Amino acid sequence: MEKCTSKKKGVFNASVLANEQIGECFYRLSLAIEGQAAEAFNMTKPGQFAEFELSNASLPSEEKIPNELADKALRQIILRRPFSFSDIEITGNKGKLEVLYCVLGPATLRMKTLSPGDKISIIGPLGNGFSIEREKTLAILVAGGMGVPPLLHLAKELSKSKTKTIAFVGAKSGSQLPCSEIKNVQTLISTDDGSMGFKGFVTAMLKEWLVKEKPDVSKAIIYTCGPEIMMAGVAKIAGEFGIGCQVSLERVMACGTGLCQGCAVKCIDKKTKEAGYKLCCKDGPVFWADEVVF
Amino acid sequence: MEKCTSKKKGVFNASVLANEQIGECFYRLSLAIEGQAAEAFNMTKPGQFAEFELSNASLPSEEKIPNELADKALRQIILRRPFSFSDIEITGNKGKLEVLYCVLGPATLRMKTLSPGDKISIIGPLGNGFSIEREKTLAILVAGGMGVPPLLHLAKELSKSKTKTIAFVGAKSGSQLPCSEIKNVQTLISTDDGSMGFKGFVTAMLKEWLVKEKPDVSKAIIYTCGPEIMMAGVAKIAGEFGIGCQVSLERVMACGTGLCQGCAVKCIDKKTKEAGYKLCCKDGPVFWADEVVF
Amino acid sequence: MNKVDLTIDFAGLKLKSPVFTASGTCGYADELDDFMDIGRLGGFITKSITIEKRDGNPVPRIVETNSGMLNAIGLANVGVEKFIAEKLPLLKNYKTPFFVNIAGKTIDEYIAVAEKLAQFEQIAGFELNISCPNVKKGGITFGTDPQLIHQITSAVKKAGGKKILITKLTPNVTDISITAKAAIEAGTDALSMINTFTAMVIDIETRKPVLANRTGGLSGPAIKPIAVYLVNKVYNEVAKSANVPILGGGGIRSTADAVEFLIAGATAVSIGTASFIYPDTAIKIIDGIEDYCRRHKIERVGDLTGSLK
Amino acid sequence: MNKVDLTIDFAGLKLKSPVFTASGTCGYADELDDFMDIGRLGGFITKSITIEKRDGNPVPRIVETNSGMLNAIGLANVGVEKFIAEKLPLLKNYKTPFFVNIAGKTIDEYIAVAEKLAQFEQIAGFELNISCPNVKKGGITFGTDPQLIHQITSAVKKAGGKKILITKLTPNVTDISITAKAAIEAGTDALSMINTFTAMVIDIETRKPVLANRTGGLSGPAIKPIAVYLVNKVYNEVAKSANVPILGGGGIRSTADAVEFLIAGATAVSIGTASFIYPDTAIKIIDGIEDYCRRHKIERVGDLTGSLK
Ligand SMILES: Cc1cc2nc3c(=O)[nH]c(=O)nc-3n(C[C@H](O)[C@H](O)[C@H](O)COP(=O)(O)OP(=O)(O)OC[C@H]3O[C@@H](n4cnc5c(N)ncnc54)[C@H](O)[C@@H]3O)c2cc1C
Ligand SMILES: Cc1cc2nc3c(=O)[nH]c(=O)nc-3n(C[C@H](O)[C@H](O)[C@H](O)COP(=O)(O)OP(=O)(O)OC[C@H]3O[C@@H](n4cnc5c(N)ncnc54)[C@H](O)[C@@H]3O)c2cc1C
Ligand SMILES: Cc1cc2nc3c(=O)[nH]c(=O)nc-3n(C[C@H](O)[C@H](O)[C@H](O)COP(=O)(O)O)c2cc1C
Ligand SMILES: Cc1cc2nc3c(=O)[nH]c(=O)nc-3n(C[C@H](O)[C@H](O)[C@H](O)COP(=O)(O)O)c2cc1C
Ligand code: FES
Ligand code: FES
Repeated sequence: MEKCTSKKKGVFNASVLANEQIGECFYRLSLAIEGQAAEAFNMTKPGQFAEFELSNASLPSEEKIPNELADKALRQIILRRPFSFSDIEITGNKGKLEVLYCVLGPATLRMKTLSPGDKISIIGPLGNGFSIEREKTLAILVAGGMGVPPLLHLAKELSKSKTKTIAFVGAKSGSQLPCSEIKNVQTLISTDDGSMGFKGFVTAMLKEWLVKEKPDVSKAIIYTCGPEIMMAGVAKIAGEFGIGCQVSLERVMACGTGLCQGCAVKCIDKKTKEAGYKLCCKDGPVFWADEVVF
Repeated sequence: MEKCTSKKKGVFNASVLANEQIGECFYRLSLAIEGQAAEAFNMTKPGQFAEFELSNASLPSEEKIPNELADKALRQIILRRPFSFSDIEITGNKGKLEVLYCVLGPATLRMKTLSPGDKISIIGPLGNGFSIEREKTLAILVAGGMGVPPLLHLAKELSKSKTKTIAFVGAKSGSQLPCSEIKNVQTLISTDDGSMGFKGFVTAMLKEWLVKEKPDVSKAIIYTCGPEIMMAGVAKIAGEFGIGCQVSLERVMACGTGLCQGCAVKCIDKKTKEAGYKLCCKDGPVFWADEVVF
Repeated sequence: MNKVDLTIDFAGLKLKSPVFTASGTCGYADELDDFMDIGRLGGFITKSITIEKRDGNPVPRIVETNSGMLNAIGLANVGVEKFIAEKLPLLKNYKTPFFVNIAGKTIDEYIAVAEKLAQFEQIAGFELNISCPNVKKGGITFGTDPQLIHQITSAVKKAGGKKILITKLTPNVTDISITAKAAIEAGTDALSMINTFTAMVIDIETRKPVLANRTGGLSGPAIKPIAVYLVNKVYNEVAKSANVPILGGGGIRSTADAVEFLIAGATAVSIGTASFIYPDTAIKIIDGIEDYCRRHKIERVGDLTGSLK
Repeated sequence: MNKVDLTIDFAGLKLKSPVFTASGTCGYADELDDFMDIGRLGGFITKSITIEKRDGNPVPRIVETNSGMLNAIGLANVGVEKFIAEKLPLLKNYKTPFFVNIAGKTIDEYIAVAEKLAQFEQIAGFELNISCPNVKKGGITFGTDPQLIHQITSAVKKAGGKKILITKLTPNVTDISITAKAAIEAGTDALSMINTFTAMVIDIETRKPVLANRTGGLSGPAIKPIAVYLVNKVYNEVAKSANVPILGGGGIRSTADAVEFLIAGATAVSIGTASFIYPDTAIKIIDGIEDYCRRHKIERVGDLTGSLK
């Protein structure tokens, strides 16, 4: 995969422009950066990420914490949290970063209380993003639930090229999606409960489409992000159809910067055929599906 | 000392009405309480206190944390913090609590970021406050720096009785005081640097005044709150002149509710003359000066 | 599922719930009573009682640390005679099994306290504090030496007559299963684990330890993952096969924390430092455990004990 | 006061500053290099190197706890041969004394690694990891047994030729002064303390340990007060009189934390978990220590060591 790590990663301050709920599950955080930070994030590829320091933000007040997160909210966090971006816009020495996030635990509960003007520390850009393969004419995006955000960013980048893009987006139900379609992209939605679009898994919808539409697989590429089990399914389908596939994996990360070796991903060395660990934060989070041992 | 512990102490929510800096050192936090909380705090005596849960509030952003507190700010706090009140107003089932505080460490840094509408948990009212001795006709308040707040509350209570009140207030410099006079009370200020009022320690000013004014000591009483060394000085003067004296002590408190035994105050048992420990949170924070071993 | 059975069998005692308050963190019951119905507790453990009255250490006795605190109270207590005269009668007002935590400088002192208290019906049992790091003699030394543990445990068991004996272990040892085994072989009815870790905070401006006692015991959420590990280790290596229940604790603040200890192998849990922050923590956790069991279709809370997969 | 002398004498080595990065928390230097000038460090300690390549444990290898984290990386490393071939040449680019942390399953494995590395000039010395709680054999067992410590320390010291040997102690022992003494008597040049505490986090929904390895090592601010106490204890009881420097660490995030360790008796400090949060922590602390010394009119940072009143 083409190396797309920026050399200029660093520890930067970002200030909150907006933070609002969109849909049932997602929140959108917009951050302003400037100077060196803007420079560093200028060439960020979709799928790259940053590590957010959220431990100093306040918790929502008791009644605003969902019951199932009440005990988790008590944990005093010290580690940063990784987030990819749904959009990045840099103009000159100023920039805007956009994160779509779900509230799952102590860090994201704190993220929720950030308000305009607040400052947070981020480290980035980190990792290797999706590599846009110029020779492919059809990009198939497959997103599941929390995996949507980086694919929005990717869709935007793809829209600048001539690649035709189609997006398959799955969720438990329609209300859990951050958007009902991806801008400028033909979007097919599937929901587990059938409340929107195709009823069933996004992988089933993808397979059905491939069988029916018979795209030229040599010219197609799949980009996917979502729950690991879904991506494993997508990878399998990609293998069956002989389509190249990039997966954006998630691991619990202590550092995000290659220091701790916590974020191991079992991979097969394509040359030696031996299995071994790569690091999600440094070698990924985007991998070629056929090197990953799911 | 007359028992003035409220029976109805409890864990209550309070919501922030206002939080603003006053002078160089002090901030004023106003809290609204209602229902059971208002009932519980209705009979609160000046000098009683509450334990504030501040661990969930956010830290100020980096550039707003004074250099000397930067390392302290990193500590992840779990314990509550004790604060007395500068004023309490209860009307019906609603009430307003006012705290004057100085920013010294991780908890008060977090206190500073509270903004209107935020909710915090408080436990109170706790301890025994100043006991207003009805037969005394002259109340002498002696406050040092951070000890001013509860004496403001006391002054207000005293103003409801016929007791004549005079206040001696000391600080390092004039700008470090939360107010230049106590409402409706003759206020004499001393500053270490002479930037306001008497130049020197408040104890020196007190002694000078007692020598000069020769009040009827049998009808006078001293109430004091401030650094322990200052209060030890006040207690000594009170002893020399034969004036009854109540001191409001401070101890590091883990609980504030008599559970941990952390807040020991060495006292002489007036009957047995034996020294032993009392608890600042439960038996105090206000003690008769002549029982305390400074 | 309608009702969850929250009662537990604790060394032959049938207790209302699997939640205790920890020694030294809940006064003599009246302080906590203002905030909750202590009658719902599985057990209430008193502050350590010694043969003579102890004033305790000078202040500061407390210092906060990251997600924890050190204490060096120094076993401040009224002494066993005054305890019997003044505190014991009050305990009658509560429908809670009381466990008196015993400490001492010599084995004889332990025995003397146990003997004096053995006759009182209000007392359900004893917790043997051989692990307090804040007194100069005894305490920590007893708790790290398997032979001494054996000696003191069997002596106090005998002195206590029919009372349940819970031996409280210190984590400051290389292999806690060895000390646990010593207590079990000496006839303890239950194990309590863990007491605090010896620790120190230095004031860098004065270059002195913050605590007057120089060192103190670290408690609170900071130590929880170590405590869970140790409970699981002792459960697997000795307690389960010996059928000796574990009272687990160290850093519990929430229902989730308590359930971790139960799954790891504890039959009941103790709430210490958390009561300083929310005095009604123990009760909230009893309710929380009930909810958890219901949600997971666990009929008896005892079924959770040692259910780690 | 104009200039603070930040250099230290560390077992005969003159080091630029009293701040090291801790093993396993700073990759192989290049990752950290993006964030700071690692040339200013007193020393850089590599991840543990073993004779054979090790893949490490399955994921999750990491779980956060209150003010801390558990790790069970499982000594993932490229193996000594590949380390020599691929990583060692890179170290030449840095003007930092490198210490290679050595681990193994048998004493012979330790010796083999030390022998292979002894010849390389780029290496200032070794850190002997006899205390990693995340491998099944060796590791923790070595570190708790004074006799084994003696054996392995003297063997590696010999195998390492003239290289400085730092022995890294585990806190999971009853009396760390005894293990410290064993290492000193066996000829170690310095002590490193402390490694992590064995601990466990349980997922109460699945009732399984969160870590694939079940247990992990607790690091971070949560353990700091215990580490400070242990450093002070070893300094007073053995290291000071033996004139053996201590590399102190465990939970250091700020200058104040680092200064606590120096006052307690450490000659230098190591920064581990904190680098995950701010990768440039070590450098900020070097600057901070300089400020602290200037403010307190301390001319040589070495004067702070063991200055606890
Ligand atoms: C490279 C990368 C990019 C990411 N980008 C995004 C993003 O754009 N938007 C976003 O919302 N999140 C993203 N995440 C996930 C995000 O980092 C976590 O949601 C966050 O760390 C949760 O922190 P917390 O303290 O709130 O919850 P934690 O307590 O850390 O986690 C809460 C619970 O959720 C589980 N959990 C954690 N992450 C996930 C997950 N992804 N899916 C399901 N369960 C999970 C944990 O195992 C735990 O049980 C990304 C993660 C990685 C590695
Ligand atoms: C009964 C009682 C009533 C109180 N009322 C008030 C009040 O009305 N207003 C107010 O501002 N504070 C009051 N305090 C003090 C207040 O509790 C502390 O300032 C607070 O706990 C500091 O918390 P922190 O985390 O910000 O700082 P910490 O880190 O806990 O303390 C910071 C530093 O300040 C020192 N310190 C703590 N308290 C004091 C103090 N009082 N004077 C000087 N140094 C101190 C500590 O030793 C430490 O070095 C009261 C304390 C008690 C016991
Ligand atoms: C302030 C304080 C006082 C304590 N006193 C005693 C005591 O007298 N006897 C005893 O056996 N344990 C004592 N302990 C230890 C607790 O009972 C408990 O074992 C320990 O704090 C760990 O639990 P926690 O983290 O929930 O507090 C004390 C703990 C604290 C914090
Ligand atoms: C992710 C991680 C990996 C570690 N790997 C090693 C290792 O390979 N060898 C070793 O001796 N110590 C290892 N340690 C222990 C650290 O070097 C250090 O002793 C410990 O984390 C305590 O310091 P801290 O609290 O500053 O992190 C590791 C610690 C962490 C957090
Ligand atoms: S998260 Fe630390 S190496 Fe990847
Ligand atoms: S602060 Fe706990 S007893 Fe007073």
